[in-house]
Formats: sequence, structure tokens, C-alpha cells
Amino acid sequence: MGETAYGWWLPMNVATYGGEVDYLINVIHWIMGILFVGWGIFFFYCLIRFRRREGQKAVYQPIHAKPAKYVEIGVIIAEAILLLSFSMPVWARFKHEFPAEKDALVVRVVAEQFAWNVHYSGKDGRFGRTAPQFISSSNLLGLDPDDPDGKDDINAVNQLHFPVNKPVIVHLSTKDVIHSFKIPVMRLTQDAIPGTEIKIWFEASRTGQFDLACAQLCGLGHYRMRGAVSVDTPEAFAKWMEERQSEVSGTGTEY
Amino acid sequence: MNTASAEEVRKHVRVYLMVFAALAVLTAVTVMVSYFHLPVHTAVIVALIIASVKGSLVAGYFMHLISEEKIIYWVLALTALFFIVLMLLPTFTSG
Amino acid sequence: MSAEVEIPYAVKPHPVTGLFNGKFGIWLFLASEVMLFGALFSTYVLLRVGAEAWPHGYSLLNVPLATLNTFVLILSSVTMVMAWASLKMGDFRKFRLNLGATILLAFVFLIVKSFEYGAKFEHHIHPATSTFYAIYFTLTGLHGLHVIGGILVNLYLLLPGSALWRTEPERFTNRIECAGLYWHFVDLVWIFLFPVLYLL
Amino acid sequence: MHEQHHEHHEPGFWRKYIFSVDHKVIGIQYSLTSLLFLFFGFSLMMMMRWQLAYPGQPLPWIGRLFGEANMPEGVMVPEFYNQLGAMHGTIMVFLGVVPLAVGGFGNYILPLQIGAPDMAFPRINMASYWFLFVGGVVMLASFFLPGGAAQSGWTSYAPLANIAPTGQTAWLIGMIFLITSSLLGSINFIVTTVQLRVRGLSFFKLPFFVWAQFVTSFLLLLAFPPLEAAGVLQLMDRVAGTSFFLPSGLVVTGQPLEVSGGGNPLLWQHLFWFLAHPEVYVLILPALGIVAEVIANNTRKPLWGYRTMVYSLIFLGFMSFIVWAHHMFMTGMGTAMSTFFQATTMIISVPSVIILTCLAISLWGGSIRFTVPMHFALAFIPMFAIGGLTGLPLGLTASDLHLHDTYYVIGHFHYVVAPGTIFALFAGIYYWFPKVTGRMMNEKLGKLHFWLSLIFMNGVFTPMLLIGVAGVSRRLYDQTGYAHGAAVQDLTVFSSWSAWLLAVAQIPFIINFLMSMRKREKVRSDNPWEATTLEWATPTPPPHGNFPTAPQVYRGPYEYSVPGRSADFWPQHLPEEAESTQPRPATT
Repeated sequence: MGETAYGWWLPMNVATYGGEVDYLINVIHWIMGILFVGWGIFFFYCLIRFRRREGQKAVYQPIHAKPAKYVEIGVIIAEAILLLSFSMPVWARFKHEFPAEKDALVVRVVAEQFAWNVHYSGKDGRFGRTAPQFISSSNLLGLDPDDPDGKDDINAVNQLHFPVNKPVIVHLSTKDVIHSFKIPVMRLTQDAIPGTEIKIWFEASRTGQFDLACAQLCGLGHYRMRGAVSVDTPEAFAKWMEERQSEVSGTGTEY
Repeated sequence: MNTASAEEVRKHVRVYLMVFAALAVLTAVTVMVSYFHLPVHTAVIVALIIASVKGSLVAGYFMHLISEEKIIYWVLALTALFFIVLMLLPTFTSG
Repeated sequence: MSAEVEIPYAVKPHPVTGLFNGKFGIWLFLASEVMLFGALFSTYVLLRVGAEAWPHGYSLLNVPLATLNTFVLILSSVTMVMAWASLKMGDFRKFRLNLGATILLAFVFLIVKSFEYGAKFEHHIHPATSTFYAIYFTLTGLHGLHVIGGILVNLYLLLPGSALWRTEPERFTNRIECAGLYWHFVDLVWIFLFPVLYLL
Repeated sequence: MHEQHHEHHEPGFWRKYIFSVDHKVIGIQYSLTSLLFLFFGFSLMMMMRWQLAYPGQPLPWIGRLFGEANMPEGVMVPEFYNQLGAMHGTIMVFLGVVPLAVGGFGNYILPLQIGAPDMAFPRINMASYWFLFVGGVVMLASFFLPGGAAQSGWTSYAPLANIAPTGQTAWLIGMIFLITSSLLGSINFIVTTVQLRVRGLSFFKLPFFVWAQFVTSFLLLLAFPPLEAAGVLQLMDRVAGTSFFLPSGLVVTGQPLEVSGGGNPLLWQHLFWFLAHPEVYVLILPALGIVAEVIANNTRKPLWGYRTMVYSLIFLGFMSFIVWAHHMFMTGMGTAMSTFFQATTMIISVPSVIILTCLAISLWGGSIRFTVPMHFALAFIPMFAIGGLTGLPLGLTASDLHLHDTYYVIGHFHYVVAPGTIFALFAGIYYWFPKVTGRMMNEKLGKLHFWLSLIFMNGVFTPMLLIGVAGVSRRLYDQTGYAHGAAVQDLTVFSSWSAWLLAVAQIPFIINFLMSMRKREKVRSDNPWEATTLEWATPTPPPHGNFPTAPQVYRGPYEYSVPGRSADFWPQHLPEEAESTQPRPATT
């Protein structure tokens, strides 16, 4: 889509499977365009040729419109092909072919009214236990104070950093109402449903700074739930984690 | 139930009383069954079977569905179909 | 009913469908009621399947009282159909007796229900206590509202409405048939409600 | 209004106009109420467009009228924006289009087209109007409650709707009234269509408009009760503190929510969409009915494939009950379920394409008169085609991954409803206005209204499709905060200006509608469009009881240009041998 990241058509694609989604969207729009123009031509031809004028009597017997039947069958076949060979494979891969946990970055994202809490497991690689009763203004994730795993956990509010060319698994949940984790450049939308934790995965193929938006009406701050998505080189990501780590171990209170 | 004449109705009255007896007995049965505290799945099936029998008795005789017009059967069949879709809804939410 | 316009098949059945308008209309209304209670039963199933622990109805609710209520409602269904039958046999007095009995039994049902609710509220059990009680109160409450609706219709037909018997007996009998169909449906809903909530 | 000469007492003003049981008066009541609500819903949208186009800037002139809570110094606060959004959707769907399409046109035209003296249950018909009226009043009053009207979208998803201010409770109560109104109406329509058809009018001689209302009534009858149940459950959640839709362990703005828990937010979505998808077909089917009538009349030839259209209509009505979860692809649904609903969504697009194809082919071999109703009916075909086609990428989960809950969805359903259904309703108003009032609407004003509306409607909704593909989420108070939002902000500004100009484009219609009732000269004949269906066999406007003598039907609904007859239309009620050279002289 050229250098401009965001234009009038699809925004820049950063996700690995994003290309297939774009391809499907473009193919469908081409099919829609051809169908619409084809019918448009027939439509205007009829209006002009059969407009009421001297000597133009309407014909009672219906014409046997064979071509129309073929067009309809064509539409049905096209839809079946789009469904079976384009939509289902991408959806099945998105839903089932999760990368192995060990070679992916596992992150918990807890949405709340009007912010994204991005929970990194820190050096020990294990997430601290969280429970609603521990949630407070200084402990947004609700980490259990006496759980050792949680000591080194990091909560980067509205900051989603991850290395490029490495799969990321996100455990998405929400504290209050339904939010929707949407990264347009990753061609990704996933509702966060209260009471459940939904697993999604994605992988970025380019570095850069992008937007994370909320796509489900979640109250008066729905429009300002913007998260900064930063796809870094592995070194930059390690450095960033280092800074967060020092913040956490330094003060030891802010989670 | 098309417009039945008087003595036909008199014969029906005996049927209504028999149906009432059957319903009473079935109610007693379903309550007794619940005292056995059967495992949930079997208890559900048994209870629903008894309830369906009672339901069809009421619908058949009291609501005269036994001898009803065709169009009512069509409406009820359509409703039953969407009722089943509605009852399958819980399987969708967890799916 | 002084509508100037004479609506065909309001009283005489339609030659093809064999139904007078009212009967077809009440059956359509009952179809929509089936979908209404269907949605609530579907909610019950979903909540029960989703819940980790779901109490047994018989451990929390008063089963003997509910059994009595079931008998009361079944009996009221019988007296209702007898009321319609006696009209068919032209016996207005027997009709008034039966319809009166139906209304009385409906009141008994509501009174027994209020005892049950009263006992719950006394023990500080409210719909908000648990999801089981929430769906219990919602289902039985909505069913109770339908019973009250039935009582109002039957009362109208017993007292002011019965004047129609002298002028247009067939139209009046049709109305009783429709009221009867509605009442049997309310009984039918309870027949399914009783085991689902109380016995499982 | 024309005064009727009756032998018995003259019904007073109240019984004749306000509490009337005449289906025609009720039809007019429905139409006028819903036109007012359509205009009110439209103005809510116009205010939203200001905030979208110029975020944070005070609304000129009228900015101060809405009070400091809603618009301090004329600048709209997000809560008020959400209120406008939720009420725009609710009012346009439940109080605008459905009452006009089903309540207004259905009530007035259906009994006439089947030769009935009135609806099967006149008093229930009156009750259904007054339930709608009360529901409308409750919805309007909810704006003045503390915390304002409902603000969780017209879909009122839980748990957001559970924790919303009292306006949501008013919304639920209003909805229960509107649902009762639609239920009573649908029972009335079905019984009337089946029982009161005049002699000789078999089901396959029914005009397509009657078929459309018949199938629509079944959708209303069987789909609305689950939403009523869901409304009762949410009312219990909000009032009695139950938690049908709230799982345990929710923390709202730092405070844990004290509820018994165990509920499931997806339960609301399932019950809501179980209604809402048949509901969107309730919005489109009457429109297809009106367009079919107008096209048959103005091409002067029978509709192509009448039976195919009827079977497609029935199949469409049936399928609409098993596609609802395509609104919920992104709620963590598994592949099994999404496969089922993708397949049913693809299948349901087929009957829509078939009906649209039949309408388009009906033009072939016709002698097309470009009257004002025909303009709107013709424009309906391509516009509804865009609406239908843009549903495809949303129906496939892979493309839905990007397009879900974006402006693409807004563009898709508005293309179906605005240049689709509302254009068909305009066609209906222009087409049946002479029968209702006895006067023809002005042709020039009509065409001006048509061309301006067509241009500006596309100006509003085409940018939405582009903004959606750019990935901008829906229901955003201000999209410029996002990079992909700011990039297409000028499209939003263009869309806003088109929306305001669209309002200006309605002025010719309003003048035309009000002036024509009084000023324009009377129509010379009862059948100005020379149509064949039964409603044109009544005097103008039809008296109480409609037909002086009950008509009998001899042939199909669209017998135009029958070979061997001099007149190019053969009304359904004329006996075989009557050679109708010119329309019956006006009886008024």
C-alpha cells in the first residue's frame, strides 16, 4: 500500500496472516464491483430501451432469462469458493494453529474501562496469580501480594511491546464490560468477554509504532482507549524490558 | 374442534374427567420419582418425559389439538421448530 | 361490540380454514408465548450448564406446597373445559359454576404462591441471592403474571361479559373457548415449570 | 379529511380520529407518528455528525439548548454522544421504519388489497397503535432522566447496559411496550390475510406486498418474544439485582460489583440477535413489497417470476431465524459454530439476490413510466444491491477479522436501510398518496426530493465503507485520536456535510407532503396510476368498510398489457367479459 501507513483503503499490513485477509477483502470487492457494474449496465440498458414512448408496448409473456439463472448460480459458486477456500483456512489457522508457548512471547492483556493493562511475566517467565479482590489503584492487575511469581511481573498500561518476526500469544480478558482488542494493521479484532480469558496469537513481520483501538462500545471513554503497539527489534525489545524490570525491582511496589 | 353438537360434548365430559385423573396420577408419580434423587441426567430425562405426557394430555384433550384444523398444526409445527432452535442456544454460547 | 363494520368469520368458522378469527388469533398468541417461555427455559438451561454448582430444587423449595399448586392448576384446567362444554350443552348455570370454580382455583394458586414467596422473603432470600433464585423468581413471577391476566379475563367473561350470552350465544361460546385455550396454556407452562424448578 | 355519510350517529371527533378502530385511520396515525420519529431520529444523527466532523468544537447556534450536563458551552460530552447514538438506532428502527412499513402501509393497504372491510381484530389494532405511542413517549421521556437516555447502543450489550444510568431501565420498559405493539399487530395481520381474503383471491393471486407483510408478521410473531424475555431478564438485573448477564468477579472503576454472579454476557447477545436479525428482515421485506407493486405498475407488465419471488420470500423469512450469530463471530466463537453461521449467511444471501434479479428482469420488455414513485423504486434496486453485497465480507470470518465493528458495518446496514428501505417507503408514500387523500403529490418537487436525496445519501454512506476498510472502529466519539482515524477524517467531514445537506433535501418532500393534502386539485379517477390491485377499486378515500359491495377476484395481481385487450391494465376485480376501455368515473 505504498509508503503511507494509513490511506483511504486498507491500512499497511504488518501481520503475517494479514496478507491473506487483505487478499480476501480485495477479491470480494472485485467480485462485488464486477457484479454491480454488470447489473448496472443491464439495468440502465433496460431503462433506456424500454422507456415509455410511441410504439413501445409492454410485452405480457415473461422472457426466459437463462443468463440471469447462470449469473445467480455463478454468485452461489463464487460465495462457496470464498467461504471454503479463502475464509475457512485463515479462520481455522487463526483459531487453532497456535504457536508453541516456548518459542512465543506470552502476554496477558486485561482490558478495563478505558485502558489496556498489558501484563508481562518478567524474568521468571511465570505470571503471578491475580484476583479481583487485590485490584487497587496501585495494583491494577490485582496481583496476589504473597505470590512469589508475581514479584517480577510488569504491567505496562497501554504499552504493547513485542519483538518482530516472533509469534505473540495474548490471553485477553476484561475486568468490567465488553471491550474489543483491535489492531487494524494486524487485521485483528477480538472481543474481551467478562468472565472468560480468550487466547489469540499474531506475528508481526515489520517493526514500527502502531495503534491498538477498542472496537466495542464500552462507555464514555470508548474513543480514548488507545494503546501504543510497538514492534521492536529483539535488542530494542530486550532493552525496553530491562527498563521496565528496573522500575519494578527498583521501587518494588508499582505493578 | 369443529362445532360439535351437544350430545357429542356430553361424551367428551367423561374423557375430560379421565384426563384429569391421569394428570393427577402423573403429578404424584413425578413427585415420587424426585424422592429417589436419581443422578441428574436420568432425573432430567424422566421428569421431562412425564411432563411431556402431561403436556400432551392437556394440549390434546383440553385444547382439542387431537382434532384441530390443519392450519393450526402448521403454525404449531413452525413454532416448535424455532422453539428447538431456541433451546439449542445454550450449546451455541459455550461452542 | 358495536363496530359498525361486520368482520366476516368473526363468529362463523371460515369455510376453508374451519376456524373463526378469534381461535386462529389466540393460537398465534400462544405460539408467541411458547417462544417467550422458551427463551426463559433456554436461559435456565444455559445458567445451569454454565454454573459450577447448581442446587437441587427440592433442597431449597417447598415441594409439597408446589405439588398442591400443580393439582390446583390442573383442576382449574378441568373446570375451565367443563365451563366451555356446559355452554356447548346450553347450560348457562353450569357454565357460571365451572367458570367461578376456575377463577377460585386460580386465586388459591396465587395464595399458595404468595405463601411460598413470603417464606422466601422472610428468610431474606431474594432474586439477587443466587442465580438459581433469580431464574426461579423470574420464571414463576412471569407465570404468576399470566395467571393474574387469566383471572382478569375470566372475571370479565363471568360478570359483565356474560350478558352477551343472551344476545349472541355462539360469539360468547367462542370467547370462552379462546379464554380456555389461554388458560390451558398457562397450565401447560406450569406443568413444565414444576419439575424443572422444583424436582431437578 | 373526507366526511363519510352514514345512516347511524356520526362518531365524534375522538372516536373517529384518535380512538378509531378503522384500519385506515390507524394506518394514518402510525404513518404520521413514525414520520415524526424518523425526523427526530434524523436530527439526533445530525448532531452526532457535528461532533464526528469537528470534535470538541461547540455546536453553533443551538449548542446551548441542551444544558450544561450534555453540552457544556455547546461542546458535546461523550455520554451525550452515546445517548444520541443509542437513541438514533432505537428510534429509527423500532419507532420509525417498522411502524411506517408494517404499521402504516400494512394497516392501510393490506385490508384493501385483499378486499376486506377491516382488520380481523379492529380493537386490538387500535391497542397496538397506542402501545407504540406509549413506548415512544417512554423513549422520549428517557432523555430527561438523571444520567440521560440509554447509552449502550441500540443493542444494549450487557454488562455495559447493566451498569448504565436509569435511562436504560426506561429503554427496557419502552421496548416492552413496542414489542407488545408489534406482537398484537402481527397476530392481526396473519389472521386478516388468511381469513378475510375476498372470494376468488387465492394465496397465489395475492399482490407481492401482501405476501411481504404476511411473512414479516411471522418474523415479528416468533422472533420478538425472546427479546421480550431478555428485556425482562435485564430489567431484573437492573432492578432486582440479579446477575443473569454478569459473571462473578467484575470490578468496575475499582469497585468490585456485588452480584451473585454466574451470569453470561453472551446470553444477552444471543437472545438479542435472535430477534435482531429477523428484525432487520422485517425492515427490508415490506420495502421489497412496495417496490414490487410500484415496478409492476410502472413497467405496465407482470412481475417476472412472481412465484419465484414468493418462494424466495418464504425461504428468506425461514432462514432469517438461523443466521443470527454472524453478528458475534469475534466473541471467541469456535470454528464449528462459525462455520455453521457462515454457511447459513451465505445461503440467506441467495433468496435476496433472486428477488432483486426478478425485480431487475421485470424491467425487460416493459413500457417504463418514470413517475416519482418509480424513481424511488428503481433507485432501490442498485442501492439495496450495494447493501446486500457489502454484507458478504462481513459474513466471512476471515474478512470480518478486520471489518468487524468498524464503519464498514455502519455503511453496510445503512445502505440497506436508508437508500434501500426508506427510498421504498418514499415510493409508497408518493404511490398511495392519491388513494389516501384524493390528491396527487407534486411531480417536480418529488423529483427534486429524489435526486437530492439519492446524491446526498450516497455522499453519507460511501465514505463510511471506506472509513471502515481503513479500520476505524464504530461508535467512536472522536476518531482523530487514532492514526488510522485521523488519516480518513476528511472522509468523515464529507460524510457529515452530506448528512446535513440530506436534511435540506427533505424540505421539498415536507412541503410537498403538507401542501398536497390541501391545495392540489382532486384526483379525477379512483385509479390514477391505472393499477390492477384491489385497493384501487375502492372510492377515494375509501369509506368506513372500504368496499360498497364486496368485490370478487378473477385473476392474478399484475395483469398488465394482456394481449387482445384495449386497456393496458386489467383490474383483479373486473369479471371476465367486462371490456374496460377507460377507468371507472370517480364516485366522489
